[in-house]
Amino acid sequence: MMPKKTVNYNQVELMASVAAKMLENDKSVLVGTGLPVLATMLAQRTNAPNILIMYEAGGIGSQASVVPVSVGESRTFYHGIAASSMHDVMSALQGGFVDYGFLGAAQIDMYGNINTTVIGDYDIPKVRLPGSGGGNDAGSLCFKTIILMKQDTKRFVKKLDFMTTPGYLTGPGAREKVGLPQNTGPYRVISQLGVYGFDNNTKKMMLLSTHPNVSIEEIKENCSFELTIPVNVETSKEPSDQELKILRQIDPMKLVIGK
Amino acid sequence: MMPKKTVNYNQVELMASVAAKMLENDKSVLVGTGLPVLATMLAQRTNAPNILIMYEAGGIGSQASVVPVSVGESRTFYHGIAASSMHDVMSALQGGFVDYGFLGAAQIDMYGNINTTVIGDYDIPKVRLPGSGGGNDAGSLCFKTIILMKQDTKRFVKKLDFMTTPGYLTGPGAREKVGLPQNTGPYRVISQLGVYGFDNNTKKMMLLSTHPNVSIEEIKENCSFELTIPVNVETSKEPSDQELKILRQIDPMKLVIGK
Amino acid sequence: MLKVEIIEEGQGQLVGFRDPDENRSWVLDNKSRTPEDKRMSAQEAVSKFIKPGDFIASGGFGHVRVSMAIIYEIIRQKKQNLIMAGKTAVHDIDLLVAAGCVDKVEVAYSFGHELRGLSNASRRAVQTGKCKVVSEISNAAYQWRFLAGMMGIPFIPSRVLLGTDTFKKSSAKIINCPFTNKPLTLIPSCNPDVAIIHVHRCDKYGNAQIDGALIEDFELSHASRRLIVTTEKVTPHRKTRLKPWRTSIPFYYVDAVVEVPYGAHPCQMPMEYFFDEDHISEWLKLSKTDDGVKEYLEKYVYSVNSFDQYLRLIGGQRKLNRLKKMEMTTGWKAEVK
Amino acid sequence: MLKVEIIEEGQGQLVGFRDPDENRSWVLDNKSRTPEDKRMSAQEAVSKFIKPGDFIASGGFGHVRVSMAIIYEIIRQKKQNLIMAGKTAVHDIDLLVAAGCVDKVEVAYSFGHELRGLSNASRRAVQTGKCKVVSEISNAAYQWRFLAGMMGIPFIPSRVLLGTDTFKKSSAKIINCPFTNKPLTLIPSCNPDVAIIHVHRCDKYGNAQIDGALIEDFELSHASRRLIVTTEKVTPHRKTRLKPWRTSIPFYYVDAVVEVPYGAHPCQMPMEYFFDEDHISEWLKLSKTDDGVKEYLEKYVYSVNSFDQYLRLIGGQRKLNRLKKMEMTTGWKAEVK
Repeated sequence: MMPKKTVNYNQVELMASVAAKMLENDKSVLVGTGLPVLATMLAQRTNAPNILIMYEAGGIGSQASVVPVSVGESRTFYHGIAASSMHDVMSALQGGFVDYGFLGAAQIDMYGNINTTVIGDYDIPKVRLPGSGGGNDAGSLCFKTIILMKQDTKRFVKKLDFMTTPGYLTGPGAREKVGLPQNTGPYRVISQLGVYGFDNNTKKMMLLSTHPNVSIEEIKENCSFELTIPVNVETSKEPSDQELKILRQIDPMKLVIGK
Repeated sequence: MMPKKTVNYNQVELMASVAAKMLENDKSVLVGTGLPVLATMLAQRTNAPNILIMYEAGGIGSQASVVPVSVGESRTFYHGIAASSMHDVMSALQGGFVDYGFLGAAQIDMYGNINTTVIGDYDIPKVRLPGSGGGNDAGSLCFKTIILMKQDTKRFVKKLDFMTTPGYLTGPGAREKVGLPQNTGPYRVISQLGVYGFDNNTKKMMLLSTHPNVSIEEIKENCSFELTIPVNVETSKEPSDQELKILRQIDPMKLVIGK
Repeated sequence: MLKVEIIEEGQGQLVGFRDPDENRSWVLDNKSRTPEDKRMSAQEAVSKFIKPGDFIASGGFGHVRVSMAIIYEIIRQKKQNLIMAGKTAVHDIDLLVAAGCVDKVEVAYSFGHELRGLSNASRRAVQTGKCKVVSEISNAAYQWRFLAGMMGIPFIPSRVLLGTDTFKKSSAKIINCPFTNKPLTLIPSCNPDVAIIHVHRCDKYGNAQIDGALIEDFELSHASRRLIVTTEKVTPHRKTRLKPWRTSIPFYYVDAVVEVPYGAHPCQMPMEYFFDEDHISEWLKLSKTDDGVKEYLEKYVYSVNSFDQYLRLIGGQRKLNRLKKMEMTTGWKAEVK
Repeated sequence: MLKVEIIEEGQGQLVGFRDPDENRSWVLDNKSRTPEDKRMSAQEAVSKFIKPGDFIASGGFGHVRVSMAIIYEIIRQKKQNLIMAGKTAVHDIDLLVAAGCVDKVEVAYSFGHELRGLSNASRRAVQTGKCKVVSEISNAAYQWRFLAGMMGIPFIPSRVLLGTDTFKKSSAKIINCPFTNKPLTLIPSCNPDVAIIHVHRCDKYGNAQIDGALIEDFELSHASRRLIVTTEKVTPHRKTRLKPWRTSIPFYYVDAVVEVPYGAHPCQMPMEYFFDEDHISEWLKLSKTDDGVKEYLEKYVYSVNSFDQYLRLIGGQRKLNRLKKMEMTTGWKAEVK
């Protein structure tokens, strides 16, 4: 759902801008192709010039001027810190060297658990999706994961068709109980409608901000589970002209932004 | 004990020559510095030109013209196949890519178990030796290990002060029972007096050949355990002039051969 | 003494797993330590080393440094009932499933084309039951399967998969760790029957160099039983010996060396040539229907005899020069090499 | 379901082991992801990062590529009660034990000088109880301790140590494998407090390149809590970015960058300079007695302020040039680089 009044940006640009602002400088982030890399490269050019970009196939610290098309391609290590291996990057991830991780999802539940494997019955799927990829790894091992996804009632669901990647599982303490590393889990969810965090006590998804021109009603209408909605909800910042300019520079073919 | 009549070689040269002849062409061998590398480089220049030399620190397929001083030094990968890592070489070893391995020892027992850790009591040692090094790894994982060591009653012992590296442990089936890889174990022992193998049924050490001018009596006098002595015992071949020439070429400083 | 227990076992099929002793014995009997001239054609390599029912794994990652020359040859030879490692397998697996060569997959990432969207053909095959997903896993866990396979050990512990359906459909197990007493995932090793890896240069014996990230090809090449290396060019053996630290795949892991310039097309060869987006798009469009799949395979695979002929069909040297130029201008410059 | 049991536990002291969660949390709090100028003197690096009681590990192997500049500095600063990884530790551990800095060792290979014979000083210290061997291990198992440490997992399975006294004195455990039901050694991970690694070149942030075999320094550098890198030279940052595949230690693992030309002397720096056999011999002779040890340390360590002064004592540039020449002529030729 697009913002109602005419704006000079699209949903992808808005989400990239919102995500970029979440990244802190001097932190590391595991990035996948598409929106995550767009957001991270924007952050690298604005609020987080020292952000350490890691790609799962081995590219570390890329200074590419244009978004890589694939997680494994040569721009992921262009003028980089290292061009090593998945073993190296995944070990760094498991060892605690990666602060942020981005995830996409086809379905999410109130605890931030996500599905990227299958829609419908597992054995006779309605839609077979690509599976975990590095998603389960990022969701298990990054200190803070940020989920970027479209929001509607079929995607923000009460019960996932398949739990590919762990969020907070069944609630407080559940991650630690199954053996996942301490102090990890979903940090933010960014949809085309708003930004969500997780309540510290319940680990349930909580609205943090609505995007410009989006009402809380719309947020609720597009969510199948009960969303925690605090008294004060902010409005997400619109992307600045400068940000939009940068986004269009780093994605000149509009591969991610869309045409 | 030196051969009694005057010969144009010393014990090290004799042992290197005997060991070299055991190596087959087109096989791989894990080599340590000293006598093993001398023997292997001799084999590389005589009966086994394609022998694949592996050093535990990562040097593979070296074509050095002179013996390396250390297992990790640059000559271990001089014009080599790879200069990688201990992880790589030890993985190849564990994965079954290494046919032969050389071991040295301070003590050996009748099952080919060896000690390179301590002489005397473990806690208050008479002599503290270097420990396993890569010895336990080679002895556990190579298909065939060749042990090169001095022989006397204090070295060929009934009971080791410490079992650093497994031979056949307590006899047939014992290696497999403790979980060591199948079809591995000591293949030959070469001392300054003779060459030994292991009886297939008992896994006990068995005399195969005596070195030139060494009597079976001498062999027995210099061994504290009961040695299997078959009816037919061969005499080890003396190093040829050509072999001696090569040995002195590859060890021009006589670092291994001795002065 | 702490008690160790198996807390849970994944119910996925355990594919590509070998008892380490059994694999050692296979290696002893079958992997030659002799430096032999292993150069052969793609046709010979595939017919010699890929058998029906084999478990195969493809090097590179997604659309990057994939040995497409061998993928096309497998299709041309109509190999069947292959099981494939879906280790971020994209274009390769899509084609192999579409062509009916692969009918079982262990999935970390498959049936997608990253940014370019979902695969049409292989997804359809899964949704209609023609291709079966035998188990699920993650990317990290998959490459650790190869690490364990390379190391000759039955498993690698890890902290992924825990608490999810991905674990339930995997072939991993969860125990409580004997050192920490916390739950820990044990990821079973994998020694594929055949791996297919495209490299920048390789000598006739198989000593191979890769530029840029190794991705998981160091582990995969060392873990595989048979290894087909395709290479942009065959370099003199003496030259590979001059910089032994650049060799990431030594010859004794390699069974076939196939010289195929542009052998990754339409995928990217880092610092050599860019993705051929036109060709990938053509496939993505045609693969929307079974008829389209047939049309594609007929045109680009069955009716050509070699990769050279295929390269002429996709636009020949002119197109390839453009892809080379794109790779240099969109990222790497010639001086960097 | 198969029953898993701990079959046997080694009785050696478990040193350098961290619960992976505890280590992650330490890494989060202490390892900066900021590219900062980390250049400092050996003196500063040692005083800042090495504390009494620390578990330390030295890179390289035997007399090859060891950061002797830091070893001498540790002695000069009279650090005490250090525990050391005897991972084919030779000259370094011999000096540190002789000087009374290290009094506990986990031994894979220690107290020897490879071909040059047994160590006199450190052996004496063990035989008289001044230095205690807290556990035994093998070379393969030791580097896998670092691999597990780097991977953030509590152990790596292996098939070494089984059936021996080395196992009994180790900190490993044997279980029956949940996949094969065969006995399997579990080697505990190791995250040393400090590692000390000498490299060929490194930029000011710590992005380091090593020529030749990496030995176990890839794993060790990634596993260590603190990492002091000494380097033959500091190279411009932009230059290290041009060949990112040559960087084996990225900056975020590094805490100090110390520029020390000839910093491995009297050890070999592969393709740079040869072993100084004269100096090693001098030490081996002097270290036969406690008085000789004192004499050596007084002359080469306590009475000099820096590694430069030490280099003058051992023969200065003339000697160093000879060692450079020897390395080139005995093996590598300049053109190879």
